[in-house]
Amino acid sequence: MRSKLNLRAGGLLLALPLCGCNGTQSALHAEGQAATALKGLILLIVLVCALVWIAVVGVLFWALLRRRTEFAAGNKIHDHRLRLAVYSALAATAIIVAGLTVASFYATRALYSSHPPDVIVQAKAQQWWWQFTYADSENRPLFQTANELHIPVGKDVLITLEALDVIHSLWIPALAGKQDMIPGRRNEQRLHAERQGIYRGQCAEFCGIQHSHMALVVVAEDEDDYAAWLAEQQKPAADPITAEAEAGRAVFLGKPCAACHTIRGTAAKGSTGPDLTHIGSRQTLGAGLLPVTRGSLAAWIADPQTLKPGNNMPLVPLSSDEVRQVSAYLEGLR
Amino acid sequence: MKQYPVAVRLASAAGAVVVLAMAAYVGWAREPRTFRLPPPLQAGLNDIKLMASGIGGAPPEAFFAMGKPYEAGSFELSQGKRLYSWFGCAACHGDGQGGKGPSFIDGWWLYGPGLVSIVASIRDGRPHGMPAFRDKMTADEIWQLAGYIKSLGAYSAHLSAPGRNDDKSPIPAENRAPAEILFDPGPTPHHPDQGPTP
Amino acid sequence: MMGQLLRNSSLVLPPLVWAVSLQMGEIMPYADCGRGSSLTGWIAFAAATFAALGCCMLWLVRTRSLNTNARFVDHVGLITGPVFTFALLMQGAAALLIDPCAH
Amino acid sequence: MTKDDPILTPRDTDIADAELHARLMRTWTSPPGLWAAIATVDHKVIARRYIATAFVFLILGGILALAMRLQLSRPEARYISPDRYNQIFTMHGTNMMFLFAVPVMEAMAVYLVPLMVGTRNIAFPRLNAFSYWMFLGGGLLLWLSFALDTAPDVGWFAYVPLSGPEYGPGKRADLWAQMITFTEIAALAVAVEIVVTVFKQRAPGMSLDRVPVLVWAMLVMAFLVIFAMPAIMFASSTLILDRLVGTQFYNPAKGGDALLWQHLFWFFGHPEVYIIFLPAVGMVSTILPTFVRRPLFGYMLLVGALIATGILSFGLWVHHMFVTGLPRVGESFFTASSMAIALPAGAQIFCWLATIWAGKPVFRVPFLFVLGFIVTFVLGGLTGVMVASLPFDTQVHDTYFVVAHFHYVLVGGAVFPLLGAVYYWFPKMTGRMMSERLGKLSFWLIFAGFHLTFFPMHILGLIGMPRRIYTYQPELPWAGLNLFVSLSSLVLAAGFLVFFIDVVRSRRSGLPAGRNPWGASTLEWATASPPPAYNFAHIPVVFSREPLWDEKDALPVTSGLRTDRRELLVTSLAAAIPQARESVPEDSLWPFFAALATSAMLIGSIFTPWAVVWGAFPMAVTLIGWFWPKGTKEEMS
Repeated sequence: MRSKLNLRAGGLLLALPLCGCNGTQSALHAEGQAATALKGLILLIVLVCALVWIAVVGVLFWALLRRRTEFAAGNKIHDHRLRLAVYSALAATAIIVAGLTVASFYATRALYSSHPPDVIVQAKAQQWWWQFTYADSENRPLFQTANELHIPVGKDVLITLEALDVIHSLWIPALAGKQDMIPGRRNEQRLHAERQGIYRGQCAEFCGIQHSHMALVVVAEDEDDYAAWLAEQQKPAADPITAEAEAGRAVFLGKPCAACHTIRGTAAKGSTGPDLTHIGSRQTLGAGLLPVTRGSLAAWIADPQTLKPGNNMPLVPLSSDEVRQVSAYLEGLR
Repeated sequence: MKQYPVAVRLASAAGAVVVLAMAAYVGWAREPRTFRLPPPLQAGLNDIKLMASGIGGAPPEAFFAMGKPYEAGSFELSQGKRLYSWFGCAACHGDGQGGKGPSFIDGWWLYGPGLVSIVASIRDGRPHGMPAFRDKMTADEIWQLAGYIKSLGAYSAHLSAPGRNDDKSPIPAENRAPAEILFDPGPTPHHPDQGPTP
Repeated sequence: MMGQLLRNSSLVLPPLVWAVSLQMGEIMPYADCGRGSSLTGWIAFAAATFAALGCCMLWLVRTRSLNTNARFVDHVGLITGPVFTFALLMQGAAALLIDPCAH
Repeated sequence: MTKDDPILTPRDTDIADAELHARLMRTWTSPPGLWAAIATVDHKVIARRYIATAFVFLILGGILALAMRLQLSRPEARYISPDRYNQIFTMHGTNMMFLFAVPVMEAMAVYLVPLMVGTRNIAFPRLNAFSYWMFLGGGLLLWLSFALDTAPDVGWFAYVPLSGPEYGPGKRADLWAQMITFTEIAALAVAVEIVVTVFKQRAPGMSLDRVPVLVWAMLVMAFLVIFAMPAIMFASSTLILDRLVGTQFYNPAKGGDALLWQHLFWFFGHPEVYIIFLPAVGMVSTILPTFVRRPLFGYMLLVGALIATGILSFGLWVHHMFVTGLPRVGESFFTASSMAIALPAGAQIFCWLATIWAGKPVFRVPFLFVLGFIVTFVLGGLTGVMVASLPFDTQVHDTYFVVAHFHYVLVGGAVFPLLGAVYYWFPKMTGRMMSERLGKLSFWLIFAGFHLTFFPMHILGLIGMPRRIYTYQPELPWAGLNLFVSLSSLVLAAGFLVFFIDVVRSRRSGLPAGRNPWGASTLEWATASPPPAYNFAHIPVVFSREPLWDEKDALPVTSGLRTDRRELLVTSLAAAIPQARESVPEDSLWPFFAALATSAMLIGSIFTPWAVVWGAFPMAVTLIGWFWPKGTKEEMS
């Protein structure tokens, strides 16, 4: 009973406006093929288990509160009936459990497909952000992006999963279950979004101090938008249009920023941090931490260790003017 | 109050001493992690008093006030190790055995083995190609990096050292004192006064 | 003597084959995926058969003597055996239903 | 059987009770004083110490839990820094598993098993003392490290490479690994003692089918410890080697494997759950019949279920690794085994329900905890079915759903019965009753607080909240439920506070209990409360499963043991037929010194591998002292 009530409470909670800027992150809000299959299984098992729980607790209360005619310990007929009841309850348990087991095997089947995927994206997780590499049809890498995955709706997308430092786990509950990313191994995850939307995902395996702030955004869009996005991302970075942004580029290239970050089309070719070629077009900064605005870019550059304590971006000493200039430049990288 | 025999009193005193000693030891090995140093300490760390020759000097008061973390704290040392790769030190110094720049593990320090000298070298640069990192790194980052470089050239393994990397590395892990293993004095012996202090 | 041996072996058979099948389930899918065979399933069902056989055998050879301890041990075997048989049947179902290449 | 001269050796035959008591007390009690308290090998004293220490760790771990709830009560809170939070959740898990749950269950076994099988001390009593000191050393080590900000911060599972040399700087992970070694040594020692006590020291007549269910549960638990713990010892030792010496067990770049750690850890980690849970099954099966005034229904089924669960628990570990990318078929084999656990678990529940059905319930506090256990554990078991399902688990793995699930199983399934057991056996251990009024208050607070705290976590997990996060962002829809959970945790804490107040109060001024205040059926109630140092004046003889109910007038006893030295009766494994009298070790300080030497070696080996070499010498000295032959007194008869 409790489970049911709470399920309803969970449903109510879901009805609240969660589809804000960060997208949904809930196993019960399924928008992908796998997640829908999983949601069906979850509801089935929860329902069956809730019924079992109600039955057991009901019997317990009945047994506690029933009127006792006489004290019948050691009563042979009584014991025989009890034994029969226990064994039939056991048989029922076996049948229910077998049913749920087979149901979960069928669901496991639904998660796997041997068809060749339509899109392959390479994901590499590191402390505490995600790197995605898109490739062309010959599997040559086209471009890299970070913390934001774009996928076409209605297509099979294969994500290859690798970890560069410790174990991480890619989890986008609205689209699919999670899959670990383990150093020295290569795993795979299939995504198949059924509807357009923005879905939030998060690292699910404890990966160190900023495990809490290792989110990503999945943008599921229709074929045309996706193609347009791909075309846009392949271009090198736009040249700055304002003087301030121009100065920002100079600061970026002159300071150690360029040692860790790449901006295609410039001399910045570092590979330690995320590729910033089109940072201005992304939804979030710092792996889902902040929306990309000029103000948040400036705040992040000025003091990354206060916003995300322990993250791997070292504080680079910049004057306030320099911070303004760099943030203007980065914001313009759409 | 029950009067315990002498042996018992001695034993309990010994037990208390053991517990206190454990506490003191762990206290000494204490490794708090700070990710962002307050600005006054940052400024204080820059306050090194270098000898006129640019070799050797006294660390600033802030360094002592913080409990000398950059020599003994393994977290700071491992941060230094990361900074070593992030700021491209390997471009000239390789994995520590040198390249265009000098080696850190050959038992020879051009500007002396002191931490302050190393900090000064990183911060202000040195002739013949060592650039200044003053504007690229914060003071505590420079100290972290210096601490790591010093531990890299140490002759005996120190308790606080970054562990080995999870990749193929040609030099032994820092906690095994690579300088001790790799250093080959060759025909001319190294200068004991210039050797790194362990 | 022979009866004792039979009883003991039918006692340990279900857990033993269950453990073997569990290990095979970790090893064989790689081979099955490469060759398109379904050895994993065969092993699991064979193990289930052995486990069931163990239970039946124990039922047949269980002692009817007055030795309460021996009867007790037989009882334990008769209670635990079916659990392992059940697990093995489910394992066989898994191998039938799921592609060995799935990761 | 014996060649002693029957006239010259003093036996317990034909002596008046008072005289016998005086003589046995002379032989069995330890002298007063601290030194002697350290030297004691009385299983009851050591077990009480063990239990008290474990409960202290429970309080400390509970405080950590409240700290975490404070930090999570609102989004992006900054009460606790992320570094500290990671230490706190690691400490909470490690502390609760290794310093509370397993030790307290083993300690209950150390107290109860010898009494329930009717013997005078546990087997290998000095090893028992050694075990306690090792446990204490491990606990102190961990908590000292926490007090000094060097506590492990890699989770109680310490997955490599996060805990490995490159990503775990400092001594934090080493401290974790060595603390594991401390507690594993302690646990293994107790496990061996329990197995031998149950196999060889049962009262005459206590054949296998008359062994109390609690003793069966403890026996199965001991076997689980013996088979599971070596895996984690190997894991933690190789982790230390990787970190300190430069081996490459877990380094994929040089041919190691990060997944190996998870296999080793969970091969121990899953049976660990049953190491904690099976003793609770035993406690419930012992408490329940007392309060429904009827023998346990389905004794055979319960014992079979215990054994089946014990064996099956070694084939479940991969269900902690469902999303690591192993072949789905292989993983599904573990789904099958995990689901099969529902059968023995169901059998246990049904037997208890049948017992209640056929009995006449008396609603006292221990019984309330048992009822709370059934309600809670069934729910936890059902969510266990859920996480056993591979596809279900891909969504809830590493989320708050799992947090909710294992708290239902561990708190609902083990702590509730444990609290019931404390209420139940407190009179036996101290001679005083606990308060019925405070007990009911604490039960309802704990029961309500527990469900209000942990039930919402199921929903939090399903709506996407991962585990082990120190904060979450305000845009996410988790803030309301988290605040609710944090507030509810205060109710739970209040319940535990009432419980501890009751313990302290009753210890000083509870009503005197008498021999058998609950009218229970098992042998521990056949002796005084608290039991004298020698447990039983005469070793009882057992003719049924409920000796105190079936032999209402006078328990049959055997005699012939010597009174001038510590002796107990050794019986045969299956039928418990007397085989020999064996003398039992006297009090000794050597176990304490051996534990000190071992601790020094283990702590030293965090810092240098040479500690293993040099630390071996003091250990050898203490072991030689420990096993030095001491003349006739230690001879076997």
